[in-house]
Amino acid sequence: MPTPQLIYLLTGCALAALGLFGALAHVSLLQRVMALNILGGGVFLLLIATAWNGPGAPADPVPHALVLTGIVVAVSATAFALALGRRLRETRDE
Amino acid sequence: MTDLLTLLLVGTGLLFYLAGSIGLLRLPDLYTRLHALTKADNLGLGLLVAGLALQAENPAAVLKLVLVWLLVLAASGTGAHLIARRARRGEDRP
Amino acid sequence: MSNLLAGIVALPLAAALPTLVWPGAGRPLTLAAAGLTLAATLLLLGEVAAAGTVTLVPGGWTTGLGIVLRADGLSAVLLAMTAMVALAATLYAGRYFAGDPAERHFWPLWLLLLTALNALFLAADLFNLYVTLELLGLAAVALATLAGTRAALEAALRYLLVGLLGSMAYLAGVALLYAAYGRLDLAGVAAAIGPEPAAAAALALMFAGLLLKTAAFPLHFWLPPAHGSAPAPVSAALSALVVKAAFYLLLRLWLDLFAPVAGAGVATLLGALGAAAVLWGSWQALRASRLKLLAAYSTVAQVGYLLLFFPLLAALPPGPAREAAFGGLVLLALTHGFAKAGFFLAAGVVQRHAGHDRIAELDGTVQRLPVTSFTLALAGVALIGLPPSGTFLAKWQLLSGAIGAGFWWPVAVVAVGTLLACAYVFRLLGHLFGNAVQPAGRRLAGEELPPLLLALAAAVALGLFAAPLWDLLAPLSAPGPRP
Amino acid sequence: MSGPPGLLLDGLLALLLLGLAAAVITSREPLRGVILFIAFGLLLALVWARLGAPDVALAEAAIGAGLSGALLLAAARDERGEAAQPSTGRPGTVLLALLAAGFGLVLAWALAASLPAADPVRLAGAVAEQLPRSGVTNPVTAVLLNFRAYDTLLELAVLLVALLGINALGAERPAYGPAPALLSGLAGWLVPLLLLTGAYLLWAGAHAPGGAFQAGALVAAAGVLLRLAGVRAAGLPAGLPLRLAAAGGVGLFLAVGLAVTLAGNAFLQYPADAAGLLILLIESAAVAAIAAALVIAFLGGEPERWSPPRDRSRSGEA
Repeated sequence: MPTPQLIYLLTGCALAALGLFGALAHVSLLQRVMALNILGGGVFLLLIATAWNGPGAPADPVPHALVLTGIVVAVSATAFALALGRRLRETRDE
Repeated sequence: MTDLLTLLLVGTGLLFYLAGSIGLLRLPDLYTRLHALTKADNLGLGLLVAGLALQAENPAAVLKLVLVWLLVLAASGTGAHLIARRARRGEDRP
Repeated sequence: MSNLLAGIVALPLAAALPTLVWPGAGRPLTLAAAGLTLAATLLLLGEVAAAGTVTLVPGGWTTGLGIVLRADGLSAVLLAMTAMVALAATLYAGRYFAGDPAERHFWPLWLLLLTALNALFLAADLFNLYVTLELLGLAAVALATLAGTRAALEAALRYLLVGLLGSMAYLAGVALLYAAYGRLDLAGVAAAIGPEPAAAAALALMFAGLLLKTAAFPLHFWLPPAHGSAPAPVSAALSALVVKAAFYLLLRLWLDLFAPVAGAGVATLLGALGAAAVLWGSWQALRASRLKLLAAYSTVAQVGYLLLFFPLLAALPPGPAREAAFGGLVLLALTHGFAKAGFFLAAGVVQRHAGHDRIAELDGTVQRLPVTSFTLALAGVALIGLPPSGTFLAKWQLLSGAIGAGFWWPVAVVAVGTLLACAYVFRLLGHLFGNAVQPAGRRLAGEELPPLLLALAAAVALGLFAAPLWDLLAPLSAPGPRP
Repeated sequence: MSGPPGLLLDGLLALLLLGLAAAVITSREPLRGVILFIAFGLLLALVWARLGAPDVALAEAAIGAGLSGALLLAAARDERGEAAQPSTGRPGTVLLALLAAGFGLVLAWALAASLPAADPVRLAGAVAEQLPRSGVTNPVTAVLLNFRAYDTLLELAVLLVALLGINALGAERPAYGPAPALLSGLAGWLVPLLLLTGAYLLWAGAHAPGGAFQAGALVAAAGVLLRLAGVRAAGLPAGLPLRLAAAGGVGLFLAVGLAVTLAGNAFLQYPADAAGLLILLIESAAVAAIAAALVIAFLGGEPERWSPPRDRSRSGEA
């Protein structure tokens, strides 16, 4: 396995683990949402690093498309979660 | 010859970045930090762009590089202005 | 190739758009779309009964490059159940939301939820399944917030975060499988998969994610508050359909994809979780003080029964005994879908009539709401598993299979769970059919019929007319890749 | 670029990513965490570029770091003044850390066992083979809008659900006060530039990195900038046109997908000679829908312009 791929695969695993920990350990919504995004980033990194075929060689485009989809899904979920959090805070204040 | 000039320009640019970063970390208050950051970064980026422009393959690439620099100039200038303004207003309030 | 499969997804999706552009047209459009979707799923059921499986690759590409949509007996019956429950809940929701400012938000989200369910039951591609899971999760949470109370919003937020975590675990499994086998279509991966670390890890991650979404014990903590505080038609869909969709995917992956890796240990673990869920869920349902909370805990228990089938199926070799057990499992899922939807809708009627759903204060409801009280009794019969309900037949298959295979612990769990179910249902009925006189509440003509029909389907129709189900499902009970 | 200097860059990027992720997760102050998260997203975009995924890099910078960042900043602003809750030291933290570490190790173990033996071509071969029939030459766009177009259709539906869910939660945030002249001035010439770049990315997506999602994010960024510069409407149209734009992404996609079935094709099977044009058409509608959804996400609730009173009374709800 080429070294850059190895580096990024390991980083992906570590990011996923960090994100999972953050998502479970936190109470603050903001940090939970960011942790879930980091978890997602780690999983995306696994996909993109797997698709890499060395410098200069064309990469596998399918994981790229999957990750693009994943990014849009992630921002949708982030936006909705933050709006829900805002509404919940307003209800608490009432 | 061009390569040497590129090396010189990029090297100087990096020095400005280094100085800006040290300034950001070491200077005493927000205004001087902003000063270090924006001024050094804008000049540093300008030198980088000039150095890279010498290596560009066609005029279009040079144009793109210059555009990048101009955009960063405008954005960081405005950003610094907003941050400083905000901080000033914060001080005015008792 | 059958574009009918795409049509079943496209119908509710296409109807969602005008309901959001012209909010006033929500109710008639949704009713029309729900009716047409039901017709389409029945058509598909006919095609599947004739041909076995129906597939479609949108775009017309080769399998592997394109996404595969695929319907077999299992997906077809679940689609039909979904369409029927959805139609009844749509009828009900038209009355429930009338005059409510949340109505204009309800219709498009409701149709998008139905889109997600249909898409999930038809998807035969690992990544497409991820997208449908996310679509389903977000739509479900958005609908759950429509109640607008603080409790509902808190439960919805937790539901959302739990769902996202589950999807991410699932997606991590997909990444591992693509890295190892280079395919995303179920059949392609299933053909390549072997007892290897990548497959085992993907199994662990995907099952963990799906168990979280199915609310399997001890990952059920988010379900009762979310299902208990959502608007009644939404609760019905969440308990009857959304949880079932995650369970369906679990079953599908276990049968079609992970057969070479998932040994008896995995099945036993799932069964053990199921046993714990049956006991814990039933006990909590018995202690629940609110009607909708009772229904939600009962869902936790019913998911447990579904999981109890896994060790049994794993122990039975392909053949008539396994086919019988598999049919029982699907019948239980279907019956619970109808019964729980009917129960939640009826609970909504009671809640709106009385202004609350505290069980202890519902004495004598039968005098004001005879039809709804009868509906709750019928749905209760189906939840307990008394004859002639579909649950009775299903539990019968579970018990006879378990005794035949020499499994005694599921028998004990089913016996205790059924006793507890009797207790929580009769405790409720004792109050409803009590002698006290309830003050006259809000008149709710027209809301009582849809839940009654659902409960009748669960308690009578599915039990008496379930035989064709076994013919439809027989070829699916064996594990392994499908053509 | 490979060899030692390249490796140094990779190692540095990896360490920075991990450090930033850890800092985001352990940060006690919401605003600080968000800023670190934005830096994390930008670095991740660099990694995508480094791994030969420029389309993903653009999307990550624009959406993952940019718009998510703007959403998070706005949320952090709402939360200002609230006491930060202690995050570590709760009972079970050690257990959670073990669980998370186990998760990471399982991933690494599975990949270490499977990758050396796996065929590195995967689906890339099939994509390369069918690319000439897809109507575009950028393989990522071909996968997104043709080979796996059905995924993208449902993904637009996900975005729509998020928008509807946000709308259902309540009204938009109060608008910001008048902006300093300098910001308004910047917005004045940056907004047209953003729109121009968006249009370029949409067009270029057929043959070069770019496409509907990157373009939509840039158009949305223009809306966010307008809002920050004190334009209350954030560039959104009012009433019916806004709702049509929001629904149009899925709507046109679905219409094209269903229309081709009338000619006996499979759902979403574009005629080969019209594929390029149809993809551009679908993407154009998608850009408007994505931009509308993301701007509304930034407003944090249903915009006043979604259904103006005049419009509302006409549609029959009192």
